[in-house]
Amino acid sequence: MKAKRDEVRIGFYVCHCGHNIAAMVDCAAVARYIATLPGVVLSRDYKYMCSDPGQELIQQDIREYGLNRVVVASCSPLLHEHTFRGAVTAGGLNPYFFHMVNIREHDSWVHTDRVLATEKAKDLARAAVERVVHHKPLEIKKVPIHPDVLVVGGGIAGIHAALTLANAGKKVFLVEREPSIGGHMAKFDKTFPTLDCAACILTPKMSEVGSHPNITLWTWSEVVKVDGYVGNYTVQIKRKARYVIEDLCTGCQDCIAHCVYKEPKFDDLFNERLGKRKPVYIPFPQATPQVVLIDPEVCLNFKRNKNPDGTPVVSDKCKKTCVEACGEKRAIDFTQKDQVVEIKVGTILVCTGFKTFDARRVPAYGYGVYPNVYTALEVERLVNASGPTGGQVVLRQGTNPDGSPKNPRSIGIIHCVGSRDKKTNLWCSRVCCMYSMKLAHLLKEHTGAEIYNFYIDIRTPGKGYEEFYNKLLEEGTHFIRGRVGEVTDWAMTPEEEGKLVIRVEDTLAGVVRRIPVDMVVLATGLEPQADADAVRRLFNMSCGGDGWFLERHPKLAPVNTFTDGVFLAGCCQGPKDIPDTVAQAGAAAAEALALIDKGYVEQEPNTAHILDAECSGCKSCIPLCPYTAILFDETRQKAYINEALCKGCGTCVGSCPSGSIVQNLFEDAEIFSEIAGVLADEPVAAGRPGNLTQAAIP
Amino acid sequence: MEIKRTIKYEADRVPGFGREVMSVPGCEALEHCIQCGTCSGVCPLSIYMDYTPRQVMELVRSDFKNEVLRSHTIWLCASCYACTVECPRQIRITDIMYELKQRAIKEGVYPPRFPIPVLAEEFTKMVRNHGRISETRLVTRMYLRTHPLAALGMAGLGLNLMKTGRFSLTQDRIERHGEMEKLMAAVDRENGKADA
Amino acid sequence: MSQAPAPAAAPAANPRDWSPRIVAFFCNWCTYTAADLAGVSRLKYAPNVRVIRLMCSGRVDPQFILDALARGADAVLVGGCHPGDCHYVEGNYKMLRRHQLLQRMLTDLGIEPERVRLEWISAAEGEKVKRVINEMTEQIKALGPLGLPRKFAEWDREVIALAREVHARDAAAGPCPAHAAAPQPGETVHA
Amino acid sequence: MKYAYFPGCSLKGTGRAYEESLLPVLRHLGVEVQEIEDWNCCGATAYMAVDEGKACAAAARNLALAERTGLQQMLAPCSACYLVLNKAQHYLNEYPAMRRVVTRALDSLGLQCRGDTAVRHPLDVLLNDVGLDAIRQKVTRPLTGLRVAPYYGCQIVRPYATFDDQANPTTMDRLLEALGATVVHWPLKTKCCGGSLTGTLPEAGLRLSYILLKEALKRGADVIATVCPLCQFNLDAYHAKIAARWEPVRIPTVYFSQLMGLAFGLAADQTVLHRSMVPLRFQPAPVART
Repeated sequence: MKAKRDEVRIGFYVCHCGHNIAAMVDCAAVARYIATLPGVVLSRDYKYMCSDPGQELIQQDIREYGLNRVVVASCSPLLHEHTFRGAVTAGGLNPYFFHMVNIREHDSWVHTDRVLATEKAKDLARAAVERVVHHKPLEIKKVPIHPDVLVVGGGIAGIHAALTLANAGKKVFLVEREPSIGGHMAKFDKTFPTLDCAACILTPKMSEVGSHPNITLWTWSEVVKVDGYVGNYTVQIKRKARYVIEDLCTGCQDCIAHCVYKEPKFDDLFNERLGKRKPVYIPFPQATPQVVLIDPEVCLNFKRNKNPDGTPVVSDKCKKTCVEACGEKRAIDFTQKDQVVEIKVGTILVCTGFKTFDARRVPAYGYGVYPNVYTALEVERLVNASGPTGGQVVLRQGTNPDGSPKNPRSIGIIHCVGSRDKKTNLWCSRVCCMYSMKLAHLLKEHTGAEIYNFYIDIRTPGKGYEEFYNKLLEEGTHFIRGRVGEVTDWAMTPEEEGKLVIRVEDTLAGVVRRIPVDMVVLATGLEPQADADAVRRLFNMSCGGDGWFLERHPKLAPVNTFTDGVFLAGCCQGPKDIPDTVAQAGAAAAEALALIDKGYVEQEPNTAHILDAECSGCKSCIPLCPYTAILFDETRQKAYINEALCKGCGTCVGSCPSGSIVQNLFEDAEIFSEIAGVLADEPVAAGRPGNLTQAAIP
Repeated sequence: MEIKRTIKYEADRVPGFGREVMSVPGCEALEHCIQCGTCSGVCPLSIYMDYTPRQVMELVRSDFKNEVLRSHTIWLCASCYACTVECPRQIRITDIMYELKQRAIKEGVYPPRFPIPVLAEEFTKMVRNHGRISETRLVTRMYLRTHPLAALGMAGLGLNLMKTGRFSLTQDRIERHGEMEKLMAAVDRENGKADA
Repeated sequence: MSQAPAPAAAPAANPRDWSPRIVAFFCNWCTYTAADLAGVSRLKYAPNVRVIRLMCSGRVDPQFILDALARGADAVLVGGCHPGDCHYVEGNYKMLRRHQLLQRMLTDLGIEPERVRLEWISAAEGEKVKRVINEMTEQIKALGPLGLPRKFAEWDREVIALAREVHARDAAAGPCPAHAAAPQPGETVHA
Repeated sequence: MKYAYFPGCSLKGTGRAYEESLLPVLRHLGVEVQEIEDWNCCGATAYMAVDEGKACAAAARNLALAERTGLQQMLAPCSACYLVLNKAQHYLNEYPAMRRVVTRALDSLGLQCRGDTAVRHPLDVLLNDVGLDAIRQKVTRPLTGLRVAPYYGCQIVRPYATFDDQANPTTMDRLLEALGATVVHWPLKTKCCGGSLTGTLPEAGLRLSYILLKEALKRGADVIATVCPLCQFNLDAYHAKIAARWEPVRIPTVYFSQLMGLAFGLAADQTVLHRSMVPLRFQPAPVART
């Protein structure tokens, strides 16, 4: 150990990061102090270490001063470790002769006392200097990448990403849980701010997905299990029974026409329950794939009770006019079961989207109590020409003087429902201002009604968005700045009779108003999917405190996750509009492509290995490894680690009773010297403080 | 036409007032106010207020102490807590109103003969002296101090209360009287210590 | 700490006043990232903790904790992913088991179990990093210094004195090969 | 089932009909209550407006006296008392400084307050402890045909409600239905009656009472059922003034406990309907029980 210490030549650099570090840490003092430590031949402070001149400085110093260890105290290693390892390599050293100290995120940014923050920086830097002595040269491992990609979720994000990848010649599996791809966008009538028809821009992409030779589209399917690691994932997908053989169905829909139910009778979920469908159905006319499915919950050919495994029981009680109508195609199969298929892919794109806020959670707005209170998504269907009313805006309750269903003459649109509220969701859902204005425009166009927008703040940060707001103002739509207090049906004045009354403070005028309307539209916010937490676990991702999937870094790695090879796109990462979603999907696809075309991934060589001579063969490590990377050689009675399977968690190392397992980059000697380093008042002498600790270990 | 200058100068502010209010238990969340107006929207009495509850929140936060303590708003609050449960930032607006009432009473800045603080004062006096409230007695005292003539208008009501056996001018009191006096004195003593 | 002794939590405090020294082992994926998030969010917390990054809380060898205490730490904080969220499936559970055993052992050694704390902090919980560190700093401040190195030194002195005494007595009583060499000062002997 | 009972000042004064009808109903259902000895005024909303420390101390004296009974649960029928006692407990548990002051102040009276007594409303106890089945069993004269507007007012559901929904409470609805009455859909069930403003600022306060009465009549109610002595007073006592200001909106307002007594077939001196200024004229017919 002592001899080694004499051989090391450490270069130490402390970064000012402009004022980010220098304002709270006396960088020069840190550099002066570190210079006094044994083994340190050079100690510098510099304004921006990550800049080109900063990196060149390291390279020059390595050559000029013969450095064989480098320590940089700057930001988080999660941000720039890679950068500095590159600089060290360029200087001619093995990149693992480097260690990084975090004195920005963990020090200057979180403390308020310059003296104490500087002391902390010295402690952390000293620990790194102690640690780096023990570093060894390591080889970067290269793992080949399977070129196929899994895209989870067939909304606009998944569709765009899948097409980008497929057009680049990659094989893509697109898995969607609903019977058709299209997601929320397929339900929209128009898109803001250009007002182009959502179907017109989406359906060509949907059919391209359906017919693309490189895309395997599995709808009505869910990912149930993910194993493996970047480049080599094994994924199990449950293909739920449709009771229709996909390959045989031509989408002629004769079965629907001939169903024993003459009229549609069951809630049409695609139309937000505003319309009805039959037990055999296709979710919407442009659905992709054009394949029908049967709902066993309501189909007469199934019993209402289930098998013990949850699968429906065929009753055979129905006349099966659908089968008759299908005729020679024989696509209907009541005995179909859920199937699990397994695929191998190298990368995964998670594009699982969002759900809309449940308006019932804000009881003051009367959704579910007053029939003429609608959610925005319901109104999207109501104004849609292919919607349940053929684009007629008619209310659930009330009639016109001629007895026809009532058309609203006045409409209140309440923004921020469920958003910006500590009791529900604190975040701004980003799209509600714009879609509310879009709906205001469409509703005015369809009905000529007076439209009131009730908003807290109008947020139009997008290309052409403020111009759209301006257009709405020109159209005479009323904008009232105030969060609505309540929607009620009791009248105080004659003109309020029979209306929904919105009570609100017009905060700009400074008066409380009561505004009677025929229809209330709730601009519900966006929320993580109900099962986001389960999905996150499936792909080993993280969620933010608000439940959205967490990107690796909001600015530098916005589509990466903490799991290599798993990427994010669309609203599953946070609320965003269609342009941003498509841009992000393209970015995620590009990240995946970059990985695939490189052909391999470099892996941190932080794997573990067993020192043969010291292994006692107790086997206690074997069940600890979650990757079954530890094997046992019966003839030699020794354990050994398959380094290809090892992920480098170090759990086995932490529990080996004989201390015979070594984790690269996290060797015991490295960690003990780091402990000693942060605590030492004096430069550390090599070795442990005493044998109490050893004696104490049972 | 009578015109009034409404501009506010920095000298009209009482710097630190907002912070002071926000440091009172229950009033902390005011710093998160986004001025959405939900409080005014749900307040059944906001239609009579000179400043809406939302405006009061902003005036407090911006240190306009005099405007706030002299406003009618704080006295119109009927403590129904609708604003408190609906506020999207979970600001306990009712408790802030209580705090402002306390300060207005302490500083004596309310209109003379204004019945609400008088009622509050008479109420606390009665609790301190007797431990219990005799409602008809309390209300009678309030009218005598504010609008003695209006009390005459209440005669019909008094008569009806008598008819239904609900009128009483005897003072109900706790048995160990003196305890309330002692308790309140002890609170004063403890608070004094904390201030010192 | 080179010149100044341990840092103090309160900004205005005299650095010469005692203030706890806490060593933390944070897992790379959740807690270390959460501490980064606390930094990015500019949350302010006590400057008493020195973080050592490991890939997983499962890597934390109980010896690391005892070594830190023996070298003068007043407390040790271990941070890992929430149960079920471990990047390596279940390393955090392994740490939990070791932690429970260690707590019992600390009690036996007469060290307050509060001095070793295990917390699950996800990558999104920057706020929790702040809360836990502040809480723990206050708690350890209340407990006072652990001072194991000083105690070791005392014990060393006692043992050496005792050995000398025995040696002297033995020498007076006559030669005895078993007690030929008494330990010299400076040499480390722990009971 | 036994509860420490905190009547509060109103139940001994203008709201005596509440106590006079509630206690027999509870007795009839086998619920025992023990009045807290030497209780004092809870402080109501007025005290909070003067000094919250003292308001808390006044409330805490009652909590301490309740703890002395050894009963874990405390019944507070008046909405203001229910709110204030709950609020004091929240404050004592949330704010250590407040707790310190109050603890020392109580010390001077030789009292301690742990702050763990559950402060409960009779509706909560009737529905969750007694249960609707037990109540249905006691109904001998179902209130068939009586259309009731259930009025919860503000302070039992806000802000510390735990036993019912803040926006749309239903405990009294279910109770009234169990008595055989018809519950009228009435969206104002948690709106404010005006509180003490009916006396101090009649223009503002009485208007709120007026709206409640008007809307109840409009929705076809025969009677308003209330849980709070101040609400009852405001909705019952000011009809002449309301008629003079706006329009006559005569509809009786009684306590839910009076309706329970009526359905249980209790004597007139236990339903005390004569205490209302606008009388409820409804006599339910007995049914033969099998």
